[in-house]
Amino acid sequence: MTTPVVAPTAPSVELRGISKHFAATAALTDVSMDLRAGEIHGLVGENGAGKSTLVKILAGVHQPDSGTILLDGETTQIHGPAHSRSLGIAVVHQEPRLFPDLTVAENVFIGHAPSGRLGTIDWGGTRRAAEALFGELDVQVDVGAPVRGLSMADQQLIEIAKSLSLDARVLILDEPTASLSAHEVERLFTIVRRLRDRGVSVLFVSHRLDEVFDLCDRATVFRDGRHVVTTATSELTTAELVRHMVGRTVSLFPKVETPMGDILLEVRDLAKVGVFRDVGFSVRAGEIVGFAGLVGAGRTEVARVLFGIDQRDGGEIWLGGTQVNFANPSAAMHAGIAYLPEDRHQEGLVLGFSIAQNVTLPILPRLFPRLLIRSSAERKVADEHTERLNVRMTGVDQLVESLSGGNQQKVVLAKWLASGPRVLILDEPTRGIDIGAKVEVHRIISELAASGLGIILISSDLPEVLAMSDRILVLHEGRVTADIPRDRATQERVMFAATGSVAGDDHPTAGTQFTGDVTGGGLDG
Amino acid sequence: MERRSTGRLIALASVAVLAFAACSSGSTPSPSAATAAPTTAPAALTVGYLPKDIVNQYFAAAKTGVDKAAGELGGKVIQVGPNEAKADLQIPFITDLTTQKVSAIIISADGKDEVAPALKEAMKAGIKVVGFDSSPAVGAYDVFVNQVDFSGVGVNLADWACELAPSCTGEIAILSAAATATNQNAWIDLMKTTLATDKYKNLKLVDTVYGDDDATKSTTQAQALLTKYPNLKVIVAPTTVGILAAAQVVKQAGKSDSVKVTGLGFPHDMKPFVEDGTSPVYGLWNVPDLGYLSYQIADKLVKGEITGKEGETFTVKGLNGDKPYTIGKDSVVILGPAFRFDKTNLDVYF
Amino acid sequence: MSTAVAPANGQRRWTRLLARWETMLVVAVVGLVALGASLSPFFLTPGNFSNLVAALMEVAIMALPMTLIIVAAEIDLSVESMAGLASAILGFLWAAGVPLWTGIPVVLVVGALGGLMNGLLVARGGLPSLVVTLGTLALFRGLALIVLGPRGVSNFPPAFTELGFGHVPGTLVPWPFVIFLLLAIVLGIVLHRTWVGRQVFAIGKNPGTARFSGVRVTRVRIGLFVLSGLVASLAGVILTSRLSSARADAAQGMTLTVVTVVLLGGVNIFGGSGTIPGVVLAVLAVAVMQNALRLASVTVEVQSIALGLLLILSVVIPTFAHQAKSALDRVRRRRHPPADSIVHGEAALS
Amino acid sequence: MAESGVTATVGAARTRGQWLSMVARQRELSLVAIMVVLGGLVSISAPQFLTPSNLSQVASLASIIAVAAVGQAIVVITRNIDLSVEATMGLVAYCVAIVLERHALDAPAAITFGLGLGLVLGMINGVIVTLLRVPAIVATLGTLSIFRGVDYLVAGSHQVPLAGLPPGFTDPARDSILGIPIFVLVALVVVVIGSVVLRSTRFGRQVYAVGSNPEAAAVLGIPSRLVVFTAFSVCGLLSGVAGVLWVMQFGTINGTSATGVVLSVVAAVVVGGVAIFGGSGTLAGAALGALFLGFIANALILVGLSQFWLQAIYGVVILVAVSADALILRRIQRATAERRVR
Repeated sequence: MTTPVVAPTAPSVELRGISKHFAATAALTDVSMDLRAGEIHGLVGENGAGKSTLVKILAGVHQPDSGTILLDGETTQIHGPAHSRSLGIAVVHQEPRLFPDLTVAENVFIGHAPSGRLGTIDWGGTRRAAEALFGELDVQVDVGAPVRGLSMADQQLIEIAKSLSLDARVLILDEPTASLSAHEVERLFTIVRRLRDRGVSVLFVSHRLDEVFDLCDRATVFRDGRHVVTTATSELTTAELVRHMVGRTVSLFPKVETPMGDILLEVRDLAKVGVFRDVGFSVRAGEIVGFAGLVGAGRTEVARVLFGIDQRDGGEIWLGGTQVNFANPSAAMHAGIAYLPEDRHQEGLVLGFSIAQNVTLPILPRLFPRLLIRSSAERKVADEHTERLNVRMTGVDQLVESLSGGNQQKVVLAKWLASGPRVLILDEPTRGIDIGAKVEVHRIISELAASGLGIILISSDLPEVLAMSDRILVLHEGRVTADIPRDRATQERVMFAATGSVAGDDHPTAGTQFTGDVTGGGLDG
Repeated sequence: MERRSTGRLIALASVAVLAFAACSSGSTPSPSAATAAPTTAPAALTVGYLPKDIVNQYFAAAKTGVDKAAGELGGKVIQVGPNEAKADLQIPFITDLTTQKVSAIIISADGKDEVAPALKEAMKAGIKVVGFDSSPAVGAYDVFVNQVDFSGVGVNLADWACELAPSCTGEIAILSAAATATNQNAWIDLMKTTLATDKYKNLKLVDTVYGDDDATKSTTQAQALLTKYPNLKVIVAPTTVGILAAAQVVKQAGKSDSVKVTGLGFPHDMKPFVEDGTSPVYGLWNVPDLGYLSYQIADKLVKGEITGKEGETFTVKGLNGDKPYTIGKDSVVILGPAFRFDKTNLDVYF
Repeated sequence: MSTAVAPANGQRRWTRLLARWETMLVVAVVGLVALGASLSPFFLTPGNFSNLVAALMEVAIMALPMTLIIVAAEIDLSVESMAGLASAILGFLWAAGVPLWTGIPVVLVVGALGGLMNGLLVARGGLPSLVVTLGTLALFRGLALIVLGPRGVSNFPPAFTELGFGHVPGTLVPWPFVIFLLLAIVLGIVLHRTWVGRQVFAIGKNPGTARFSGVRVTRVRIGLFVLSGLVASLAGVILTSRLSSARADAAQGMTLTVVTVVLLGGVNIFGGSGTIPGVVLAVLAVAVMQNALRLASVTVEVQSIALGLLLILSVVIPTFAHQAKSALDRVRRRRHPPADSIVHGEAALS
Repeated sequence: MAESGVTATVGAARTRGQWLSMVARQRELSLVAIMVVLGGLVSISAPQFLTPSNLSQVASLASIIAVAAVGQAIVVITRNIDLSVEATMGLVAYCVAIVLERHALDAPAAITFGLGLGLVLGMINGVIVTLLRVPAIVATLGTLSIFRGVDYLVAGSHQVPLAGLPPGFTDPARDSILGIPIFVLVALVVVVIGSVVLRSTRFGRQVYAVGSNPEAAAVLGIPSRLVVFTAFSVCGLLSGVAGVLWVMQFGTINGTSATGVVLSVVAAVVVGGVAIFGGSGTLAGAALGALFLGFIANALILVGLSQFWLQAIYGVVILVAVSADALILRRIQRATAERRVR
């Protein structure tokens, strides 16, 4: 399976025929790969390819259903996180788990701080040890300062220092760059390379292919929980890698072609300091505009401004020919904009409420101008929209928390349809819901478009964006780097644009700027 | 880990309960607990005793007199009352006593106007109301038993201050109860008028502060006085809480020789300070007698022997040298003069 | 800590248990009435019931807006001081010759402004309401003392006193109780029957979703604090009238009772659930208990112990019922997992 | 290039947030500074203010609150609160006084008994919060009225007078060692020991961890409930100490002793810069907060400003303190946000 490779050293971690199932779903099927001392090994793949499951198995969170793990040639069972740590495996997560009020040094050594006489913590020692660690990483941090106020990137460095303090032989970086700026990424890489040179074997899980090429000695591709290929990055081109990753056709509901109406929403030179700028595009009635890009590229942030949650720092928003400026979501709602947020539980639903109560929450004032709620009327509205989306439920009085993820998402959709919007913004509408529900949601989306709504579809699931969108807007580091019409949209094109390296003929719309710098790229999950 | 800690918690908890029992056994049984539910129909005389608050030992002392009288006359006493001297807390007890159709209520009012409406209701319901210590508004009681001749106290306070200040000269200050307290204010006014007279011209009243009859506040205020007036000679505290606090502060500040304390206080509290010369002279009326007289009057009112009209007279054996009391203006009866405590009568104790 | 939002998945059972909680309260009230009747022959007299409620009305009235505030996962500790400030200002104005029909509106406006101050600091300033209202608890009381000082103002016209102490003509129903009932009905409808109330619940359960659903979270929060301040000042006016005297220390220490009553009414301290009927029942329960114990001459200390125990039990019982329930669920889920877990498992993949 | 890039970024990244968080961490200093300035201003109009006798009196009184505030701070750092402290103090104070008056125990034994009782009451809170899962604010609101009720029950209308205490028992309230009042020394010892424990022991760090990020604490396998229970127990113990000091300070003890103190204690904690939502704050800060409030009280009386202003000023101080905390926190976070993608 594994192709012969340059690196001479013996495998420090070897996986043989690992399989893992969650109930009916197969997460990993007969996966074999190896990780060598002193190499950086890239692990890439789409949503649901099984990367995280593999990481969790190594971290001791999950136990494989079958297959064996060898550490330095010895068959090993990883019983749990603690055990995994003690075996010298350290995982740095995308979002570090640190104590904001404690100092850097303490966060590094929490749990295993050097203790002086009387078993008290030897702060001098801790501090020196921490400084030494960061010294090795050649990073200057005030180890005496509390973590609160440090950037995500700095916090990751602390996590890495932590793993060093446990002198880990295996360092797993799980999408560490997802929320880092180019500069921070560069710094991270410098450090990871140093670790590699000190003989640590690094597993680098990422969606940003260029990073994989830039950093990794070898790369392994997963697809649908299966091992596709492991090869030296030097023997690969981005195009090949992508083909390995997305070499499948997803059975999505075919988009119905609908006649476009007039321009509903137009955005010019929209800007928010430190987040995005020069964003311009337009959405027509019946049109689905896809927003592709990496996490942190500014897609959600644009949506929040359009919905009046955040305030813009510059630019214009035109809705149906009149310029608008929303002080708050309710203003945006009244103007006919609806926003299905990314985080279903924190922003989409009130879990203690019934389906009906959730559906009517945004429109209560409109529904009951005389303050008093008539539950008959409330139910009627809820029934109407939930039936339209055929939510599977015992009745609208059922509590949403008892619904499956897919049906919960449909309730959120129903809630926004009930507000009778002209423009509907969908932020990751199918994240974390099962294929069946996914297909249904897609059907609903194109039906809505067909009924004359303008739709903005923010999604990190590239096949989805490609299948659903009439036009795809690609954001990269807060700027629109491409505006690709459906007929010319291919995964490669979008992906290149998302990395900032646009193929020549995709001209961004007026007001957007083309940026040549190639940092971060590839798909995002 | 969790399980073990849980076990430990339970263990500790049980220790807790035990040690706790230890405390309560080591201490007094609540006297108020002693007067448990005597709420059978009031054939015999049932009297509600309602002090300003049930934690102040002044009223505990007064109650001994009330109980004595009740014992002699074969009546029943229900003590009720708030644990804070606040009128809004006192009112419900009045209404409840009314509901219970007690024969009479003996009350020291937390606020003369606050309690008036409730007391009037009670009187409408045919209950006799005897005020003592601190008067309800005129018309909200049948008889008010004044513990002492007010003008007398005013003079006394001035005299004692004069006596304690070397050659009746120097700075004196007053530490009173609440700035709203009716009695204290009356006494202080009378004291001031007395000080105005020639005999006291060398006494300089530099300040009047209020300790709200709260040990803590009184202490703080007394300390402030000492700091603020380095050559203060006498602190006059016409309140049992205040005088005790003042005496303690002076003693603790080691100024027992330069600063003297006088006013109204309990022998029970003040004895040591008389002995060590911090407070050689102070006064008080006989508090148990005050309670005793109050009950006697309540009894007479209920039995119709008196009505509370001005000019009525009656005698109470063992009080006022068995001479008759006369009900004065606003149906006020005066217990008698305050008496003076000093080295000569250290044995008098209540 | 206190203002943290409770785990959402617990909410459903919370609400169900609350439904039971009210029934438990009803039982409690009935039980207490029976107890009272057995403890004292006077308990079931008509007059007693008006006394029984009258004693607690200021607390009861302030408990109503407090319910809404706690449902919205905030808290207002400053109500007692606002009531005191109201009383003080009213007295000050009256003493200054301002007629009541001007004074009372002024006082109510002050109350609303004080609430606005709390609201702005909490909703706009993003400060924890626990600390903010702790600050204004001291601040408002201080202002009250500055305005009126230690003196009490008490020469209010009888008509005004009637408002607090009198009864509805021909009945024994005290006016404050009427005000309480009206307010309870209005706020009950607002909280449980109007979309404003629905938004309050939404904010208490999940402020994020509420905001994303176009609920003007800041505005609602500010509104709630304004309401609380306004009603607190109204309570202050009623207290002043019931005591026929205005004092700066009026209503001191009432906040604890208010919060206790609200929690006793089954309102979740973490917000998101609670009912006005529950709180009304809690008011009755507490009023009956205190009255019964007073009539039985059970001393106040026992009452405060009983109150504390009730408060703790009011949380312990539902919590453990809830835990037992979820334990059962876990067992059931282990037997045959519902669709959710599969979905989440899949979600966990990427 | 990369290297310098590395060092540069981190350095640059921190500067702004750094001095702000430094200010945040220097609450103790700012309090001391304010007190010094205040002292100067007051002594202009009231020279007695800065006299040793006055200062030691103020400090002694404040030390009682300070000791209780230290206990409260520990509880607050774990994201809890203990409203029952004043009842604990009152009950301990009375029980100690009464056993002394009835010669049930001699002074040392009585003091030990008092501390033990405080510990036990703290444990009761701890059990209710950790085992019975009652939110701290509700639990301690309940125990506040329970403990106080028991206090009334035990005390009735009895008052233990100074004369009831063994001679010399109250001396520590005015005696001093090397010019430092004994109460102040007690407070200092408590603060020092407490700070060392919080700073340098496993438990101490767990206290902060539990308050700072409960989830992460759980991941690390920190026994949160045991930590919280211990915090409440310590708080009870220190309230017990405060209760004993109370007896020595005021001599006369009845059922109402220490009523209303909880406000000052919590205020001291807030003013001392302990975050009400846990995770941060120092015991020294809490103690200084108590001292600060004590100073203001005394200054007001001496300047002749009516004591009625005290409450209002307390309120303002609390509001200012909490606003300052929030402001600094927000600035730090903005400083971070502005370093995000651009």
